[in-house]
Amino acid sequence: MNREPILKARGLVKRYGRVTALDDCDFDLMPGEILAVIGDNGAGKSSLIKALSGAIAIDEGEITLDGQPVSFASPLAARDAGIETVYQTLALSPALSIVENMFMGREWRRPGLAGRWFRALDRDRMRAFARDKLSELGLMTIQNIDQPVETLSGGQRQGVAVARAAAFGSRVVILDEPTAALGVKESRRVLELILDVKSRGIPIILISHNMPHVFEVADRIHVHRLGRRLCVIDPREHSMSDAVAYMTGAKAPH
Amino acid sequence: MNREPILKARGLVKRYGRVTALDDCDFDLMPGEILAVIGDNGAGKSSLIKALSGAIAIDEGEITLDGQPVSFASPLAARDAGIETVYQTLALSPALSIVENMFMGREWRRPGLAGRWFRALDRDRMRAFARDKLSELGLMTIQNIDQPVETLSGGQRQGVAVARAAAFGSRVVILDEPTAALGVKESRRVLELILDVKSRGIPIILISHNMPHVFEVADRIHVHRLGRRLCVIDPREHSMSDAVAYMTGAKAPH
Amino acid sequence: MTTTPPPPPRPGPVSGRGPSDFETGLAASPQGVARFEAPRRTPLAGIQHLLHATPTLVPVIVLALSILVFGLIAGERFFSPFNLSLILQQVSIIGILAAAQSLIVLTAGIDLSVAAIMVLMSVVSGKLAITMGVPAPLALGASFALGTLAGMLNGLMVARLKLPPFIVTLGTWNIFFALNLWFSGAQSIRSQDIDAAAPLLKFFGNSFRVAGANITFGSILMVVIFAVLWYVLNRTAWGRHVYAIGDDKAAAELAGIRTDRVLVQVYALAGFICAIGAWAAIGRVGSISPQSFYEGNLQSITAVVIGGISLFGGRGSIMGALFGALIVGVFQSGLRLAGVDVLWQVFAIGWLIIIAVAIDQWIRKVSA
Amino acid sequence: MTTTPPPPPRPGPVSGRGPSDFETGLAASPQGVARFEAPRRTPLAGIQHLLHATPTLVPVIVLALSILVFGLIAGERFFSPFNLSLILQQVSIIGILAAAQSLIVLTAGIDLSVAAIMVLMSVVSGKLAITMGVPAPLALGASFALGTLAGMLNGLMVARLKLPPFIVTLGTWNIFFALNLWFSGAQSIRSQDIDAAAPLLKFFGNSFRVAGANITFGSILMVVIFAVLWYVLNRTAWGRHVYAIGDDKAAAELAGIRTDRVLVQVYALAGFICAIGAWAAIGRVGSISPQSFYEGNLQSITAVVIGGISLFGGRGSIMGALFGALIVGVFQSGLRLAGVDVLWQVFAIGWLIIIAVAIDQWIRKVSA
Amino acid sequence: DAIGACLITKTDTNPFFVKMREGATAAAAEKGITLQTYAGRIDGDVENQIAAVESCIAAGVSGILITPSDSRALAPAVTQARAAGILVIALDTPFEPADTASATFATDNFRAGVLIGEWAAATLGDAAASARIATLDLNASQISVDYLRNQGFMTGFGIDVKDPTRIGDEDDGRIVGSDVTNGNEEGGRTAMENLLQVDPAINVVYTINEPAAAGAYEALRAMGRQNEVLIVSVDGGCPGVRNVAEGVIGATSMQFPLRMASMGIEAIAAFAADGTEPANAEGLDFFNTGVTLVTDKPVDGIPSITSDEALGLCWG
Ligand SMILES: Nc1ncnc2c1ncn2[C@@H]1O[C@H](COP(=O)(O)OP(=O)(O)OP(=O)(O)O)[C@@H](O)[C@H]1O
Ligand SMILES: Nc1ncnc2c1ncn2[C@@H]1O[C@H](COP(=O)(O)OP(=O)(O)OP(=O)(O)O)[C@@H](O)[C@H]1O
Ligand SMILES: [Mg+2]
Ligand SMILES: [Mg+2]
Repeated sequence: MNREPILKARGLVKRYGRVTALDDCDFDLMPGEILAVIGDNGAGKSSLIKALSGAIAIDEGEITLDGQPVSFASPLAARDAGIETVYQTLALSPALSIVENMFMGREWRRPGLAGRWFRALDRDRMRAFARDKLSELGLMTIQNIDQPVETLSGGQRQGVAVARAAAFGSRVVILDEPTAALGVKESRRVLELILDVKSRGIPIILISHNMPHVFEVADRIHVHRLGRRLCVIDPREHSMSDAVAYMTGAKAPH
Repeated sequence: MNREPILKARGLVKRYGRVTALDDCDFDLMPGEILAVIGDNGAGKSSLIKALSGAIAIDEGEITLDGQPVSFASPLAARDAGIETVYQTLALSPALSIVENMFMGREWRRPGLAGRWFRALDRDRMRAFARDKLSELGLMTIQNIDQPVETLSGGQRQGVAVARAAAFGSRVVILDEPTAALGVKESRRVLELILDVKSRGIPIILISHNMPHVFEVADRIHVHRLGRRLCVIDPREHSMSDAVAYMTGAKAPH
Repeated sequence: MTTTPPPPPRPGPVSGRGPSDFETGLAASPQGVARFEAPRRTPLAGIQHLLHATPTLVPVIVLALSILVFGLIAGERFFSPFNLSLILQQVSIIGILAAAQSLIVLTAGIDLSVAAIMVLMSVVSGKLAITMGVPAPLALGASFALGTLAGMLNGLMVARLKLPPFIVTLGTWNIFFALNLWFSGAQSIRSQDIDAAAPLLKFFGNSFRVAGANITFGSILMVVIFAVLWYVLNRTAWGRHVYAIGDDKAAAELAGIRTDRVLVQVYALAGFICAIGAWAAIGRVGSISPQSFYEGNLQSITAVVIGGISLFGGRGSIMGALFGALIVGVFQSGLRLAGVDVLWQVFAIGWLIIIAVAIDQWIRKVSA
Repeated sequence: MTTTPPPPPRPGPVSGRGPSDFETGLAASPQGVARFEAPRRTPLAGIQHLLHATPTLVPVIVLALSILVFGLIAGERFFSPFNLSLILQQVSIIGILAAAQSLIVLTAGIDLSVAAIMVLMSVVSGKLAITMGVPAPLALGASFALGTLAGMLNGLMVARLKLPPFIVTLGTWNIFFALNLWFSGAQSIRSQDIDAAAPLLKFFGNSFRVAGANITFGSILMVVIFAVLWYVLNRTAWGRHVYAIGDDKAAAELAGIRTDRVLVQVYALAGFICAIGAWAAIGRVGSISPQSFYEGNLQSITAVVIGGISLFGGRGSIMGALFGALIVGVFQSGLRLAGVDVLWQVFAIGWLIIIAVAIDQWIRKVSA
Repeated sequence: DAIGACLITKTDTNPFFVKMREGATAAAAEKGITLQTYAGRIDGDVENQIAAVESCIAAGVSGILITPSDSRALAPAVTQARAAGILVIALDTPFEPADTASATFATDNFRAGVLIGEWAAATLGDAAASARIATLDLNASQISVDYLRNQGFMTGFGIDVKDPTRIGDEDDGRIVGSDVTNGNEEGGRTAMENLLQVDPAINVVYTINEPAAAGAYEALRAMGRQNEVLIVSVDGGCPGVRNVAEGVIGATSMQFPLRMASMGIEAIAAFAADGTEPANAEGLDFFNTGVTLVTDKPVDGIPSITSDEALGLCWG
């Protein structure tokens, strides 16, 4: 573990009025790993990954990607740098179709005049790509790739969001509680997707309250408490009850 | 188990356009028990409890409470009959205070003229009652009982919703995925609340995707699949993997 | 600190009844809430915070400031008790409409038809009492009933047909406007004719003098309406339900509120208030004019908005609308006395709307 | 069916890496989606379903029906190519405003200032070209630039200051109206003067005849604007972003759309379209009147709403607004030719608004 | 085939136009002409009037009677109608230029103003030199009726009006100020109150029309000054005339919408019969349908009729 972190943050601070969501927080993500982030409700996990993905502006601190200092002004900037995020709220547009949601903000234009001058979308190519990606990730049950996202079940929506991140994330994929509202079967599917992404060499940040899931897939666990990183533990060396004790403040890490 | 069910439903049907959410569904809740309802995403669990609590109008079927046929036109009607529900979406008004939310729709008026003629609310009495109930249920961390619900954390909000149901539910308390977004500590607190309500002799319907939780607290488990009750199992006689296999259709119940 | 090792898991198919093993560590976890030291605040942020805690203060301060500024510009003429009471008198009708509008805006609706209902009802009571010779109390009673009905019509379409309030009231605005022209034949009823046949209709035009100020009954009526509504909205269950509906209708429904019924009641009450406003308007204008208050709908919304009531519903105090109406009145009177053209008055009101709401937004930006 | 017993759980502190034991049963679960037989439908529900699948059809059908009905009532005068082309001509300006309005409504906004921008811009180009002698193309260019700027002002306040569009544009409506009166001195510019100094300004008043119909360039302009906007909204990334923002702004933001920038662009584009509308309006009216189109704001909203574009944003086709404008035009023309009083025309439009939206709501009630 | 005619008024909310329509309808019935009537929704509603003209052309009528909402903006549509061989007669409000229409039957609004101005000055006598004058006008747009009446009043009163198409550019010290009323009672009252705040000593009030005058009177009465102020107005509606009788309004200039309408219909009938076009009054670019001063306190040198006589002639 003496490689350089691919994504690193030092001294992040984010305040919401009287609440300090991030309080001098550090963070490291190593290449190729699945890093789980666990912590109580309100510990600041979502704030942390929003800071990393450019969704909120931090008050203090610095972030480096592959050793280069970065400062993302928007989720788009982070995405252009190869960081894909599945937010807790999914960030899908309910009335738009699956394809449109997958390509939102990075649409492909047609080649030649139509694309260059008339900025026409290459809908066929996007459709084919989206279908490929969904199939690749085992989401075969979606029959119509043009159907609006609002007609999908909660599990299918999660699937689309994860598929989008998996398809386009070239450097880092971030998942914020991807299985919160999912059933046993659907959760399992998402975990498989995560392992699949990892097998393609892309590192993943996974936020979850589900300890068995975390201990199943994570390579390292970042324990978040009161807005900062309390410790990083290795799931093979610590028990779930240790992790829970750390994150709830019942026990101090050594 | 040859007592009469306190809440019974037979042949419930609920259609949403092309989707059949409830498809000739039966249901029984015995007095004093915790009944868990499990099933895939979209199996129709929420639809079932919405039908029982008057939140949706069923297309066919009948419901009896304590042997009496009932037909609730609104959640209020069900509530007046003593059925309290914590919906998946919580049903709290963010800008209103904790007390106001707890008493929403069943406010206490002042005694005498002020209450009878001017319909003045008895705010002191409601405040005292709400504080009592929250303390009783261990939600001591809420400092200001008049603070708007939107300033509470997700876990605290769940707590308020559960406290409301526990305080007022006289016949049945229904909880739809009360721990979905909660952390380990917060989930534990909610489970304790549930056991506390049960100890007061009030039967509870608990919907959850968390098998360990379900197997920990439930007396019986209603397995829901494709809009109907597949079977009811006893958690002491079946394993979690059986339950999962039944609800996902991997295995048929005997 | 030493930890007890978790109990060994029970074997196989029969699942454990009790917390999962990994939860044993929970017992010792602290039970308090997290606390952070408050960050140092700039003075500006401090003010922002103070105002955030008491949002109703904002329109009051804006009102006080604008009275002060115009007092300085336009001098003592502006400051005289008489002029201040005159402003009160001039805003009374729009104020009453704003009270009705507030109710609806609090439910996350909007009513483009308030002024149309009011004008129609003043024509109805006038026609009945003066042209048709119906006794004045009866004529007024009829106008109250019809006003309530008109509001209820809006409410039924909003609550039962689930149509957006903007559209419903855009439609009924046209409808009431047409009915008004048809029923009145576009004819005003003269002040003297009202005096002769039904002086009761001009009741709210009466006034008394206190320390140089000339207080009309209409001004008092406006204040009383706001006071009563404030009480109803803040001290009765029904009022809290109105807020709950504006806040999150689906949640209110699930919490056991008959949202549709309350909505219809809100619109009906607004219609009733408009009908009372119609009575007051007869007193204020002196005659009954089917052509007055054409812009009253938008003016009432302006007052509500300047008063800090959120168009998204559920937030703001009805008293804000009173102050909002007064702020507009003070502006108009002040600019008038300072000799500013009507043109630039319109211009100033435009900016006033935007700036007032921008300030409001800025204040609300702090989290509690 | 036999079940393999789950593997014994691993002991103590070191947690297992692999699925929990209870998930072993999953392997055999079916992978298809649930299917239910479709319930039998009443014919009415069948129609409802058909229309639900293709919502743009609704305004088209309403349009066809109203043409038919008025054709029957008002006879062949109504049906003549000349009259039909006349309707097209008459709705062209409100149609163009409705195109601008649609853009904004699709982002879940509303613009009360479109007509005010348009009138202001027609005055600007007229004043520049005729009174100040600026060459006509330059004067038009200036009005386009200023119109875009005016829209951008709205957009900046909506996007950057996060003010509700209703309030921003209520404010700027007043502001633009005042500027218009000030700049024009409330004076119309005469047709003859335009002909003499800058006939280019009246370009869109030109027309040609086809089979008895009299088609003005302005009508064609309107259709072209709608066609271009349809293409932009449906076939370019920017257009899909507009829909995404109206659908769920927060989600669009997180999905990587620069929502604020797109919003400002939408308002600026709307302002630009209003400026084009100003040019067309000069051709249509023949002269430049600072007092015209006072009700254009609400009329454009009416057209958008009748055309089935949701005021909550993100849903509906821009073509709906075109049909919406035409429906209103057909109604007005039909009622006029049938000899109905203006009064009752207003009355009828009021009901038209409500009924059109009620039908739309009814159709959307089916789930897909 | 019956002769067709159109009447297009500014609005149908104003009793003036309502009366005009009644007159036209009666005259048309008498002459066997089929009459279609149109109106804008609010004052200044140019586009609806254009649409109405177009509908009339499409309907193939012989003549159009129109009160233009904007005397310049409607010119092109009217020119088009005349090109189609239709007789277009402007009622009440002249076009600019007036020969846009075939003929104009109108009140001389400037003259109407002059009459009440002269009457007010004569009534005040020597006090006119120190009068405190308020003018209550229509709206911020200053359309032609608005400035013609206002500037006529000032001219009659003996004030230098500077630009005769501009209200408010006068520098005569006797003028306290002006405010807008939208021509209705509510606006009249508020405007009067505002101006009284500027100068409580106001003793002459010009009003754009009688509803505004009624509103102004209420404001004055509320302040107990109704007997010290001279209110003059223009219109001649029956409520206004009754207000003259009761001393609310000192004098008003009466106009004759019924006459305008019936004369218009007659002209169309004549045109349809043999193509004769009506001729304007000599020295004017319109056919003056007359204004008459109505007052119960006549002054020498200004012909007037009493309110009693006027009640027989009034409209609305
Ligand atoms: N937009 C916001 N405005 C104000 N406070 C906020 C905002 N977003 C987050 N917070 C506060 O910041 C703190 C951290 O929130 P955050 O969402 O990061 O927690 P979390 O660890 O993701 O919790 P959870 O597990 O419940 O998702 C909380 O106290 C929360 O109330
Ligand atoms: N208001 C609605 N309109 C249309 N379809 C609906 C509606 N509510 C539920 N459904 C559909 O009915 C089916 C059952 O939904 P329900 O919410 O009852 O499932 P659930 O078992 O509670 O799922 P979850 O575990 O995800 O909460 C789903 O297919 C869902 O899409
Ligand atoms: Mg979170
Ligand atoms: Mg559910």
